[in-house]
Amino acid sequence: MNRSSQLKLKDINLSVGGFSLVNVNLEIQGGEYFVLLGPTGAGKTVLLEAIAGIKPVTSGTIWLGAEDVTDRPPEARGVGFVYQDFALFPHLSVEKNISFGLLNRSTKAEPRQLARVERSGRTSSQNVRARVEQISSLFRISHLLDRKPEGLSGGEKQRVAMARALITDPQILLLDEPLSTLDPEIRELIQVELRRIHQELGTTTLHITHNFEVAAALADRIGVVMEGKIVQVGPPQEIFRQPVNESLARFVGVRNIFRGHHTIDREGGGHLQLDGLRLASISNLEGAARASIRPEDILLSRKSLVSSARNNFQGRVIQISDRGSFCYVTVRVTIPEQGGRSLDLIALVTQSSVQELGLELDQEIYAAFKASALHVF
Amino acid sequence: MNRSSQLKLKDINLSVGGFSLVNVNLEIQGGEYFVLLGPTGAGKTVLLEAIAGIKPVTSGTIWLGAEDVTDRPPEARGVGFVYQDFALFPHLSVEKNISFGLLNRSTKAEPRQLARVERSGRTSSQNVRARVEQISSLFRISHLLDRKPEGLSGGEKQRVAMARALITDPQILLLDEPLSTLDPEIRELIQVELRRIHQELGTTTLHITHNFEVAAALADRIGVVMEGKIVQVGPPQEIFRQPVNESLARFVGVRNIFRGHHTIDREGGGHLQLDGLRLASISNLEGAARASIRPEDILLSRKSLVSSARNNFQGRVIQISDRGSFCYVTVRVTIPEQGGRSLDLIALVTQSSVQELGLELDQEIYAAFKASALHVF
Amino acid sequence: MTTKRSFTPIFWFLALLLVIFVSYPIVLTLTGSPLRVLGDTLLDSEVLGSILFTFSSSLIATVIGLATGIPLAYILARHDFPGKSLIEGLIDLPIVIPHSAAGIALLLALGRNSILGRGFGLLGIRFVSSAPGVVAAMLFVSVPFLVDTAREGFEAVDSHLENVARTLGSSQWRVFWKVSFPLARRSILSGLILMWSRGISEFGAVVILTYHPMIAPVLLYERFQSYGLDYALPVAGIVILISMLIFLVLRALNSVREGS
Amino acid sequence: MTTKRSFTPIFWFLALLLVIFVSYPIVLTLTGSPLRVLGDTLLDSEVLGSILFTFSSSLIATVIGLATGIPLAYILARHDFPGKSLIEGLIDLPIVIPHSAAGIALLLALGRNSILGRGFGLLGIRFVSSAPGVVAAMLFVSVPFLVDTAREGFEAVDSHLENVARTLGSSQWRVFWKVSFPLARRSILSGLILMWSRGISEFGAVVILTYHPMIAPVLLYERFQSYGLDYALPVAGIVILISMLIFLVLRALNSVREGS
Repeated sequence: MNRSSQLKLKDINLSVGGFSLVNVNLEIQGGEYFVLLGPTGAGKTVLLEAIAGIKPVTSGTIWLGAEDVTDRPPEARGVGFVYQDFALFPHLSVEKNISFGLLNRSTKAEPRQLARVERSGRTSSQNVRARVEQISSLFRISHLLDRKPEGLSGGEKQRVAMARALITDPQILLLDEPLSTLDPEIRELIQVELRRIHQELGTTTLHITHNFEVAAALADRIGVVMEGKIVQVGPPQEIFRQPVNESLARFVGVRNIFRGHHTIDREGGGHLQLDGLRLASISNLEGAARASIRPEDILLSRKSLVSSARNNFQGRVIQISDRGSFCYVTVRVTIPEQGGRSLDLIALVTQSSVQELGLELDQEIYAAFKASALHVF
Repeated sequence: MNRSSQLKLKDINLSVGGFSLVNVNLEIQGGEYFVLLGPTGAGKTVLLEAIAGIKPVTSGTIWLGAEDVTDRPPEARGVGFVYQDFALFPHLSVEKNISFGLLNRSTKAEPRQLARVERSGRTSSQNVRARVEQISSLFRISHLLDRKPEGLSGGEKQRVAMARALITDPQILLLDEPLSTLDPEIRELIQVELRRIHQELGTTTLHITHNFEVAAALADRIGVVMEGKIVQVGPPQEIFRQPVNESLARFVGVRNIFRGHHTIDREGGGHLQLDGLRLASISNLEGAARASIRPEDILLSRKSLVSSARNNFQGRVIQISDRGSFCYVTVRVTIPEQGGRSLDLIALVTQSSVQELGLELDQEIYAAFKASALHVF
Repeated sequence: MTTKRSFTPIFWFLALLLVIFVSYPIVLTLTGSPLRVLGDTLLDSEVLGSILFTFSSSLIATVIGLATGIPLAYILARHDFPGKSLIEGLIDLPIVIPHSAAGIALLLALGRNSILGRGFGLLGIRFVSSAPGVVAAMLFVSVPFLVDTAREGFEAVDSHLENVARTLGSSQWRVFWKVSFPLARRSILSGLILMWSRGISEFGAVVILTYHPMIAPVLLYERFQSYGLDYALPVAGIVILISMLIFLVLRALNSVREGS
Repeated sequence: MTTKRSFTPIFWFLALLLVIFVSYPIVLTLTGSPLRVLGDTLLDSEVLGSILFTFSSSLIATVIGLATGIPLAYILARHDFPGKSLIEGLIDLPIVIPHSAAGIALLLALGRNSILGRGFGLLGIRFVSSAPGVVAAMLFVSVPFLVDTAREGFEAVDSHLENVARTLGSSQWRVFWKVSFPLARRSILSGLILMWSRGISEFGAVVILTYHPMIAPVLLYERFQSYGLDYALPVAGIVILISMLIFLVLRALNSVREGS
């Protein structure tokens, strides 16, 4: 707990195989849960391996805590690493896997750790056993200690890999998509557990993923990597509601993206001019602009609502896409002044709403959204 | 189009490796889009391979159209097969892949197909080319014909595999999780396309998947396989709303599952007695029963609603699980008469609703759902 | 297991010792005779004849290996049957049996007085002191390399491809020729190269079954026995050079073709 | 490519031809001498001595191969460097060079008048007509099998495991001994078995470097040359039987250990 260290990357450049990272600057606070979000193949894993000392950096400096670790070998950095495939040692029992980091240390490599163990009277086998039991009960895998990794489920493997990484009390925990190979039901449980463990141990954590929902559920802050660069860093809601560019907006799941012209009227109200349509916004941008609306921010109703929603359009249902519990409903808003030009709005509604509204193709419908839901960028 | 045949499986028993299928009986109508839904490892692929003639059945009979094909080799069955990995021939161009089924036929094997091609004047290379172009434009892959499979994206590979399977005009199209390796954005497009192609060609289709949303989006009817058996067959809404048992209910995503006692009152109204709580239902079952409510069927509000919802309970928010666009909100309903016993209801709400309702932990809230939303089984 | 001695340098040192041990004698032999002597040796009709005889015999053995070893490799890759591991063990035995013992065994099985020897004798084929004997000996000692390599190649071909091809109306023959064989081609070629090279390298089994007509390794031995190292050296240089060149060129061609 | 001739029977027929061709001579040799004669032969001190000498020489060669070939295999599996494909080609050459030419090359490199030969001579080690010569010849022809097999084994070990072990505080040495080596152990054992067997089978290179003291394959050749097939046959039977048994038993043990 007391070892949670700050991570600082300065001007990191990397190039391995087809991937490269350009001028990465990043600061992660001690104890923070930081999620690096980006599409598969954006070089995220390479960055983690560079922080761990497995891959060399082309240039730049890596600080862990107060120390410059750029030139240290992996065994002398004090990082915990969990790969997507968990990389459990297949020839060792779960117990031996977890205790690996306590028993197979090279003397020179871990001043902090050794000191820590020796304080409690050398790395005796009892001490090791006690430490393994302690971390196993934290991860609720005590009943698995005698098993080999082969027979374990994905979730169990994930917990073992986490326990193995955390038993050495690392300065930072590096997680390489540790949830992506799990079934959705298990993933949710493990997410809750990750949060619990992080609250309990407070280890600085850098978690990479391509899954926005995982990021939203876990992160204190999110950094988004696209094409080898970090394009935005901020709390989840900020990334989610105000993506800095269009490809990021698409990536985090915004479906309604428009290009238009944004103006400010005399009262200071913002308006996005869009093929003759005028959308109220709260932005103070002027000139050519893009804008997005999250599908779940659009309300559908059979009658025009008198409400706080400043944008309210009449349209026709042109597609209903069944997603199981939800539907994406596409509403085409025709703009008479523009001679048949139209704008498609995609709204996300629950199945119950579809039934309640009796939604069907070609039906007249009203779509409304607040000015604050229109994100102009 | 005219070749879409009925498929009939009678008392099929199969056992390959660790999997086995027991007494499978299934009838798929000509032109129907039938989805076989089940968890990974439920033996679904083995069943498809048996229908294709690749794996032998232990016992039972397979009819395709009017003919018993149980003992025919795969090349004489007239089935189209698309594997999860698409299994494109890596050494052949896309064009050669697609035309494979026209050029590499063994004379005895395809009376129907040969007749069909010969009617239009032998399998000349022009005819083959014309047929390839026709199906390629149907799948919008004409621009890929000269490429090798290696460079194609997942969606492109999927289309090529479909075109290759359909060019021989099979009696039935067998799809083995053809969407599971695709990115979510592409998957949606391909789903729309599958529907379009099926409407256009009308080929009888048997599609297996473990993904309920895919099944809901595509199927005319769904069959659910669990532990080697088909446990339920019916239209998507039926499977979704009235799963026949608890593990199926869990599998299709119902989160609220209760065990209680169901009674019918004098007016014929159903009630589920649940630890002192009384839930109105429209079931006419009596005795020990289980019941489920889909999370999106539960409405949350700050004030007790006067509405058509017959079940209306006051509770406290004990967990909010952020899922990106949505949240699962767990509401604990305490039952005073039972001395602190409580019932947890999980509701699915959009982020906007969370903000509108100002939801936070420990807050008092009302949860309501219609009697018809309570599925008793 | 101290950390003092560093890992990479020690591993490199040990590895280089081995590389030098293997390459030094070869380089020495190749450079041991003046170029003029090498040229003269190559033009010596006895030497040239024995080299051509060696290569062509091994080529014939390889063709026979292709016709029988590929089916065996395919069956071992695709089917499970009782006795499979017996056949797997049997087919690898020629690798481990001493070569002179293999020669004795072949002499026993194919000699003038053996059943097979008499049978083939009626067809005018004899295996002792004749070209067919050389081919038989080479086939025996080298075919396991083809079977093992081709088998790995077939195992690497996704059986889904074969299944799909069959649902598309192809018989097993067509599937084999249009899908399995082309996709395992590189492994099969590697196996053929290895088999041919291994056939060329054989000495012990051939020397017992067929001393005359002489293959190059036997000629080399004969010269060494009769005239000593100095006379054998240029022959050794030529033989090593040619077999090495052919092996490396074929292997390079095979990997280039893979790349393209 | 007609469908009339069915696929499976034809493939089985061709494959069985090959299996019979390989196994018939072996079976014939094993059963060619009465048991009593085999027993007497085994008790013949010259035969027994040569067999023990063969096996122990090959074992020493295999140990040297282990110490140098495993580092080479690991380096080839884990690193890319300029000249890598040259080393890959070099290390496989002994498989394809005619064995008698390999003998000449070794004689040239290690003979009495060579630089190495004189150097080792000062240490009291000579390679011509002596046990070290047998070991050197066996090492030369058999080490490529160990390197190739062990390399495949190392390549099959996920490098993520090594990376994680290092982040857990282990040096490269510890990672090698605790992770890489145990996980590649089965391949390494297979390679060692193959190398040992291949060493035992060598004849051509040894017969040139070291006729005396005689290894079993040379003794067998000598008896065949001096007394003919009938006298060589029981020796061949014994030699084949023992090398076959050892190979099959070791292989079976190795796959059993894998299973457990």
